[in-house]
Amino acid sequence: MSLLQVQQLTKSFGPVNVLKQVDFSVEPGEVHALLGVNGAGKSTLVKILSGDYEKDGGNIEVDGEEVHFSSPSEAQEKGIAIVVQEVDTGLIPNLSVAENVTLDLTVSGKNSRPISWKKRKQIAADRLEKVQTPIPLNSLVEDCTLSQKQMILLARAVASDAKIIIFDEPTAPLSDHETKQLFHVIEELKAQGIGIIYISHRMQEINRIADRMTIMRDGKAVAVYETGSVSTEEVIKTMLGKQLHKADYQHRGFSEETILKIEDLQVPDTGKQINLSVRAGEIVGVAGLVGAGKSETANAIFGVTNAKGKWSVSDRNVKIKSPRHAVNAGLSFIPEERRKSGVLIDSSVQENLSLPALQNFSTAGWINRKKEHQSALQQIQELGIITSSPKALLKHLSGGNQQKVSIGKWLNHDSSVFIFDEPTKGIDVGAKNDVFRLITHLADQGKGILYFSSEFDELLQIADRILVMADGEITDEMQNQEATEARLMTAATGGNAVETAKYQRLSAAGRS
Amino acid sequence: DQQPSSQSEEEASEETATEEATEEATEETSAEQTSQASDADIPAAVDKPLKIAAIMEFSTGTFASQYVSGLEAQVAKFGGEVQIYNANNDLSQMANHLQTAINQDVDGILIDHGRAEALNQGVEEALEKGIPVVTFDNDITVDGVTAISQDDYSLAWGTLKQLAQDIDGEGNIVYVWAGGFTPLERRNVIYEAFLEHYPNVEEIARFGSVSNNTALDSQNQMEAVLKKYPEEGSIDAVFAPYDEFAKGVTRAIQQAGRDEIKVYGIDLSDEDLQIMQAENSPWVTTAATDPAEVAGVQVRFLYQKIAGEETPSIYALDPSVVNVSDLPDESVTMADVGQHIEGWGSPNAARSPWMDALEAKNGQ
Amino acid sequence: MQLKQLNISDYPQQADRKERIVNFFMKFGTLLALGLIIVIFSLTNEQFLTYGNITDILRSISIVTLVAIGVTFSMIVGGFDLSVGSTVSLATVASGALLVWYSQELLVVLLVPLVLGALIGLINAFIVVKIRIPDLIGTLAVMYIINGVHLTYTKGYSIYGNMPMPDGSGTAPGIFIPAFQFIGQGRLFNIPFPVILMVVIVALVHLFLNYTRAGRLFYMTGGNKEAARLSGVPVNRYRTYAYVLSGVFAALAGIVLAARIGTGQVSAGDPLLMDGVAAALIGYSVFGAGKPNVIGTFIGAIIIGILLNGLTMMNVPYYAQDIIKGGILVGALALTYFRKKE
Amino acid sequence: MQLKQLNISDYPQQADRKERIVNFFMKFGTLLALGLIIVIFSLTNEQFLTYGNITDILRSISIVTLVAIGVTFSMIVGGFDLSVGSTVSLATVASGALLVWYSQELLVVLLVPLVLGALIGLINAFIVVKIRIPDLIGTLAVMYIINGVHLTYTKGYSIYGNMPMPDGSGTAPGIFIPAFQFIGQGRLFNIPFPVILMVVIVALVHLFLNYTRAGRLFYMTGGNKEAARLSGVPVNRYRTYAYVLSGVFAALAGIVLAARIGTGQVSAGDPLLMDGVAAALIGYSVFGAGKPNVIGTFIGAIIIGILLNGLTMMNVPYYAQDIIKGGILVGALALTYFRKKE
Ligand SMILES: Nc1ncnc2c1ncn2[C@@H]1O[C@H](COP(=O)(O)OP(=O)(O)OP(=O)(O)O)[C@@H](O)[C@H]1O
Ligand SMILES: Nc1ncnc2c1ncn2[C@@H]1O[C@H](COP(=O)(O)OP(=O)(O)OP(=O)(O)O)[C@@H](O)[C@H]1O
Ligand SMILES: [Mg+2]
Ligand SMILES: [Mg+2]
Repeated sequence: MSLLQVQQLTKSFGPVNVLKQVDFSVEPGEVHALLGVNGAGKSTLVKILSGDYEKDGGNIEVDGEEVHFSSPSEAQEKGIAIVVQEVDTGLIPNLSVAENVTLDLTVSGKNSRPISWKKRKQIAADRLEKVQTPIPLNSLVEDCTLSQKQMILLARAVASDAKIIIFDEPTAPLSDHETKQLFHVIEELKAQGIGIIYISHRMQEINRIADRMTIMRDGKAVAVYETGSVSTEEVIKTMLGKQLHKADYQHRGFSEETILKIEDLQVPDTGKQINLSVRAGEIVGVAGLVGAGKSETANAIFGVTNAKGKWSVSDRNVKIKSPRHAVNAGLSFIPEERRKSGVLIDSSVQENLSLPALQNFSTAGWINRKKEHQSALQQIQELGIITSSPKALLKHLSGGNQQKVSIGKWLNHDSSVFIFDEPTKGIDVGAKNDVFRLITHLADQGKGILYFSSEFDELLQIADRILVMADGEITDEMQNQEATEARLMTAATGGNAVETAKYQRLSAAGRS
Repeated sequence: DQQPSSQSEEEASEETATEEATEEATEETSAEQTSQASDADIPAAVDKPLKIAAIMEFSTGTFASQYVSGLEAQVAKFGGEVQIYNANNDLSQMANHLQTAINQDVDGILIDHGRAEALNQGVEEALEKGIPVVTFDNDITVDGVTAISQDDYSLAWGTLKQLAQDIDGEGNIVYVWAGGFTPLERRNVIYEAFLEHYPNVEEIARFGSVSNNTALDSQNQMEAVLKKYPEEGSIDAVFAPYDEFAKGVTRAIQQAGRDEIKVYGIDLSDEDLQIMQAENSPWVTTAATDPAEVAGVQVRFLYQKIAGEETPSIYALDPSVVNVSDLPDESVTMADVGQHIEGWGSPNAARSPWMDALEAKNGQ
Repeated sequence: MQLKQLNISDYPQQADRKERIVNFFMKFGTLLALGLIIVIFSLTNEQFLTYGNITDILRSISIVTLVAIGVTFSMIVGGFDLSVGSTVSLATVASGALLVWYSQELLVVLLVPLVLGALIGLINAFIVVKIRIPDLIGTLAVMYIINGVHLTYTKGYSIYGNMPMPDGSGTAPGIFIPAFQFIGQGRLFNIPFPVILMVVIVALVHLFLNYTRAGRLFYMTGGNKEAARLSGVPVNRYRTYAYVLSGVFAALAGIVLAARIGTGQVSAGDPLLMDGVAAALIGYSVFGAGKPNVIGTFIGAIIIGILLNGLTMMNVPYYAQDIIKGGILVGALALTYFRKKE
Repeated sequence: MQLKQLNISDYPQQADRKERIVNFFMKFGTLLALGLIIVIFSLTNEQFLTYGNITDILRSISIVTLVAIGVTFSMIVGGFDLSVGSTVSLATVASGALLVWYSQELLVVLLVPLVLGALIGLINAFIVVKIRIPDLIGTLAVMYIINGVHLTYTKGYSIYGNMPMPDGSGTAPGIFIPAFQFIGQGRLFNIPFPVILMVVIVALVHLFLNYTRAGRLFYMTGGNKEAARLSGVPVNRYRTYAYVLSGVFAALAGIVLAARIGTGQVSAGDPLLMDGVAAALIGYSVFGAGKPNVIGTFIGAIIIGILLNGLTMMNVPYYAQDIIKGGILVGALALTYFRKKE
C-alpha cells in the first residue's frame, strides 16, 4: 500500500485548468521527484496535498485512508509537512529565528501552559543543528538571508514528525554545501520510512537523490520513471514535450573596448573592496558560494546600497548613488529576489515590462498605451512568457514566467550593461535555455554582461571570463578555457581556510 | 401645503399665492369658522401640520439636548413637525443643510448658532421663497429675520459680577476657555473687560479644550492645576463659562477635597442643577437662560411670522444668575427653577392670543 | 514555442455564469448600491431629483472631494496622510487672516494657503520618507502641530470680516471680498462654482494618473517600492510629491471652505479627515479597481453626500442617519468584497 | 559540529561602536524622550513629581490605556479598529442607563457593557474577516452605526442619577451607586482604583501576549497571515478574537469612564480613538520592538498623559500644547526610526 495515493486530481483557477486528472503516489522511504516546466502545476499539486488549496475533484488517500483537507492544519494532522517554494510564505518576518524554527510547537501547544523561551531556544538550536545551520536565534527572520530562511523552513519540516515531507524547490537558494547538508538530512528521513516529494529543476540533484520521478506537463502527469531507467535527455524531452535545442554558446569574439569599469568599490555589507571591468560583448561570470557576498556586490554596483567607489560606463565616469543613477548611466539589473525587488506582482505584465523605459513609451509625459501594449505583446512572444494577456496581473504567473518579465523589462531600455543575479533560480530547463539565449543575444549586440551565480556549471557554459568571489573579495580570475568546476570550487572555498573562517564567523553570530 | 377646508378651490389657491393673500385669507377663514368655538382666531396659515426645519451648528451637551426637546415640544403642541439638521460643528455642512431645507419647501426655518457669512446666502434665498426664518444666537442680520439671543455678554457679566462680589474684588482665579466657538468668544470679551475692571483679580492659570469629552478633559487638566497650587487659599475661584467646563472642574475640586475653591459657570441643565445642589458643591453660581424656553420663544416667533404677524428683528432673552443659595434644600429641576429664581424663563414672550387655542386643539 | 498559441481574447469568455455574476458584483457593486440609494430617495421624495437639489449635493461634497483626492494621492504611493484635516483648517484660517487682518488681494489669498499646504506636504514627506517614521504616526504628529499652530496664530478665534482684533487693537480692516466668496458661493452658467472646480479637477487628476508617465510612476511606487526603485524610479521623490499634492489639495479644500462659509473658522477641517478617507476607501471598490483611484474617490464622496442629503430629506433623525450611513457603507462594500474563497 | 560552541551572550558585542549607539537610540529613544520630558517638567515645577500628581497622571491615562490595549490587539493581528471610540461611548451610556433608568445591580452594570463590547467586536470581525471589507473602512462604518445607536437610544441626552426621563415620564429611579463609582474614583491602599486596574491589566496582557500559545498566535497571525495559515493557525479565528478583545477593552474603558465622571455621557468616547491609536503606535518604537506591544502602548499612554499634565501645569495654552505634543512625538520617534540607510 502506498503511503500517498492521488487519483484523478483536478483543480482550476477560474477558467484555467491547472491540474487535469493527475495520478501520483509516494511509497514509504521513497524520494519521489516531481518534474515539469514552469507552470506545469507542480506547486499547485503539492499545495493541495498540504491543505493550502482545496481540490476540485479526484481523491487523495494517505495510508489507505481517504482524506479531504480544507486547511493546512488538517493536512498536518494527517502527517503531511511542506517546505514551500516561496520561503516568505512560510515565515513570520517580524518574529525571532528561534520562534520561527519552533513555530509548530506554538501552534500545536497547549493553551494552558506558559511558554518557556529558554527551552524554546534550546529546541531551536537543536533543530538548526540537525540541519547544520547556525543562525543567531534572537535576530528577526526579516534580517536573515534567503538561504538562512530556507534552512529555517527545512529545520522545521525535519523536526515535525510527518509521514510525508514535501520539498518545493528547496535547493534554489542553497549553496552546494548546504545542499549537501540537505541531502544528508533527506537520507536520514528516508531511513526512517518517511515519504519525500521533491520538486526541483536541477537534473543532477534529481538523479542523485530521487528514487522515482513523475513528470508533469501542462497540468497532467505524463510519465513516471524509476531514476536511472531513462536518460536525462529523455526526461527533458518528456517535460517539454519536444526535443530541447541547446542554446548555442559558441562564443563570438568581443571588442577590446571596456564598457564597465569599477574601481575601489567599497561594498557596505561586506566591508570589502571590489575592482572589476567588463568589455563590450563580454559575459563576465562571478562565481561564489552562497553567502560569498555576490548579491551584496551586485547591489553595490547598481547603487541599491549607497556604496563608495568609481564607476565608468563606456569610458564615461559616472556617479552611482541610487538605482536611478545606474539606470541613467546605462546599467540594468535583474535582482535575485524577484518577488521582493524584481517585479510588481500586483501590476500587470504590460506595466512591468514598460517600467524602466517608460519614457520610450511616452511623448511629453503622456503614455502611448497602444505602443505599450503592442510592445508587451511582442515581448511576450519573443520571451515565451506564458500569460493569459498582457493585462494579467503578474501574481498570476508562475515563477519562471515572472523571472522572464523581470529580465524582459530591461530590453526596452537602452542599456549597455546587464547585471544578472542568479537569473536561473527557480526556472525550468526550457526557460533557462531561453534566458541563456537571451543573454548571449545581448552579448552579441555588444552589451556587457555581469553574471552572478553559484551554479558553476552554468557559468562554465555561458561566461567568457569568470571571477571567483569568496568572503566578499574577488579571489581568482580565469578565462573560460582555463576554468574547470574543480578550480572554481577551490577558489570559491579559498581552500579550507576560507570555508572554516566563514563558519567561525557564522557560528559566532549564532551565539545569542 | 393646502389644508382641507370648506373653502372653494379658487379661494384656496389664491390663499397660497402670496404672503399678503395669506393675511387676507386668515381673516376670511376666521370669519367663516366662527361656529367652531376654540379654533376661532387661529390663522389658517398655521392651522395645519407645518414642517419646520431646525438648523443647528452642534448638538452636544445638555444645553443642546434640552433646546431640541424644547423645540420639539413647542412645535408638537402646535401640531407641526420639526426636523433637526445637525451640522456637527461644521459650518459648511450647516450651509448645506440650510440649502437642503429650502429645497424641501419647509414652512419655516429655525437656525441655532452658526455665522452670518456662511448662512446669509441661504437665508436670503429662503426669504425669497417665502420661507420665514428665526435665528438664535448668531449674527445674521438679514431684513425680515427675527434674531433672538440669550445674550452671551449679559450671561458672562452676570456670573462674573457675582464672582467679583464673592471674592471681594481680589484674588487668584483660574479661567477655562477655548476659542473657535462664537458663544465662548463673546463671553471672553466680557472676561477680558472684567480683568481690566478688577485689577486685583489675577488669572493664575488658563486651560480648556472642547471635544466630545470636554468634561473629562477639563477634569484632568484642573487636577494638574490643583496639583500645581496645592496650598489652601492659593486659588479663590474658577470661571468656567460653559457648563461642560464647569462640570469637569467641579468634579476635580470635589475629588481633591479643595472645597474652598468656588466655581462660577454659565448655562444650566437638570444635570447641572443636580451637581450644584450636591452637598458642599464648589459650583455656587451660574448664569443661564432656560434652553427649552429659548426654543419655545424661537418657535413661537416663527409661527407668528408664518401667521403673518409683525415680529421684532431682535429679541434678547434676559439671562438669570442662579446662586445655589437661592435654591431650596430639596433638589430642583429646570421645570421649577422659576419658582425660586426671579425672572427665570419667559413663558409668555412671543405668545399670540391664538396660540392657546392652537395648542388646545392639537393637545387632543 | 508555446507562445504561438497565445490567444488574448478567449480568457474572459471562459468564465462561467456564476463567476460572471460574481465579477459583475465586484465591479459594479458599489455603483449598484449608489443607484439603489438614488432610486429609493427619489421615490420617497419628489424634491430629491430636482436640479436644485442635485447641484446642492454636488456643492456639498466639493470640499470633501478635494480633500479625498489628496488622500488618494498619498494612498496611491502606499502612504497615509492624517494631517489633511488640519491642513484644511490652516488654509481656511490663513486665507481668512490674509483677507481680514491684512486686506490682501485675491492672488495672495489664494497663493499663500496653497504654498502652506505644499510646505506641510514637504514636512510630512521629510518625516515619513526621510526620517522613516511610520506614516500613520508621523502624519498624526504633524496634525497635532498644525492644529496647534493655527490655533495659536489666531489665539483660538475664528476670523470674520471686520472682527475685533484678538489682541484688542481695534477692528480688523478687511472683509471676505466678493471675488473670494465667489469661489465657494458663486455660480457659472447656473452651476455652483465649487462644483465646476471639483469636476474639472477630478477629470484632470484622472487623466494625469492614468495617461501620464508621472501618474503611472505614482502607482508603481505604491505597488512595490523596492522593485520600482530598482527599475530606476526615484520612489522617494514620488512619495514626496504625493504628500505635497495631498497638502496642496487639502489647502485648496480649505480655500473653498473659507469662501463657502465666509469665515476663517478654526478647526473647521477636522471633520473632513474621516469623510475624505472614507470616500477614498470606498473608491477602491468602484469598478473593482482594488486600488486607490480618483473616479472611485469621487463616487465615494457622492455616496456619502447623497446619503446625508437624502436621509435628511426623509426626516431621519440625525443620529439615526449615522446608523443608516454605516449600514449602507457595509452593504455596498459587501457586494464588492464578499466572494468565495479563492 | 560548530554549533556546540554556540554561546548565548557574545553576539551583541560584535556590533561596532557607532552601530551600538544607533542601536541604543533605536531601543531606548522613546524612553529617553520620556525621561527628558520628566526631567524638564520636574525642574520647572516642584509639584510635578509629587506622589499625588503621579497618581493623578496615571489615573488620567487609565481610560486611554485600556482603549489603547484594545487597539494594540487589533494591530497585532495586522488589523485596525476605528470603532473603539464609539464602543467606549456605547458602554458608558449602557452602564449609565442600567444604573439610572433600570436601577440594576453592579454585576449587571458591568456585564452588559462588556457583552456589548464583545458583540461589537464580533460584528467588526464579521465585516472585516468574513466579508473581507478592508479594516479601515469596515470599522469606520461600524463606528457610524454604534454612534447612531447610542445616540438614538438616549435621544442625545447624557444619563445621570435621578435625571428627568427624556420621554418626559417623570424622574429616573436610579443613581450612580457608590460601588460603581468606586471603579473610577475609589482608592485602594491610597492608589486610585483605575490605576490598579490598569497596571494589573497591562501586566496580564503582557504575560498573555508573550508567554502563552494564544498570545503568540496573535503575533503570528499579524506577522504573516499566509504563513500562519499554512502553519495551521486558524488565522480568521484569531483575527476575530482580536476584534472581540478590542471591543471588550473599549467597553471596559467605557465603564471606567462612566464611573469616573458619574455620567453616561453620550459621544464621550470619540476623542479616545486618536489618543489610543497614538499610544499604540508610539508603543511600536519602545525597546525597538517594531511591532505592537502592550508595554510600549502603556509607555505611549504615559507620554501623552504626562505631556497634558505637565504642560497644563506650565500654563501652556491647550493649542500650543498640541504643537509641543506633536513635536515631541516626532522627536521621540525620530530617535527610534532615523538611521543610516540599510
Ligand atoms: N492562485 C492562482 N490563480 C490563478 N492561476 C494560478 C494560481 N496559482 C497558480 N496559477 C496558475 O497555475 C499554473 C500552475 O502553477 P504552479 O505554481 O503550480 O506551477 P509550477 O509547476 O509550480 O511552476 P514553477 O516551476 O514555476 O514553480 C500556472 O499557469 C499559474 O499561472
Ligand atoms: N542579516 C545578516 N546578518 C549577518 N550577516 C549577513 C546578513 N545578511 C548577509 N550576511 C552575510 O553577508 C554575506 C553575503 O550574503 P548572501 O548570502 O546574500 O551572499 P550571496 O553570495 O549573494 O549569496 P546568494 O547566492 O544567496 O545570493 C554572507 O557572508 C552572510 O553571512
Ligand atoms: Mg512552483
Ligand atoms: Mg545572492
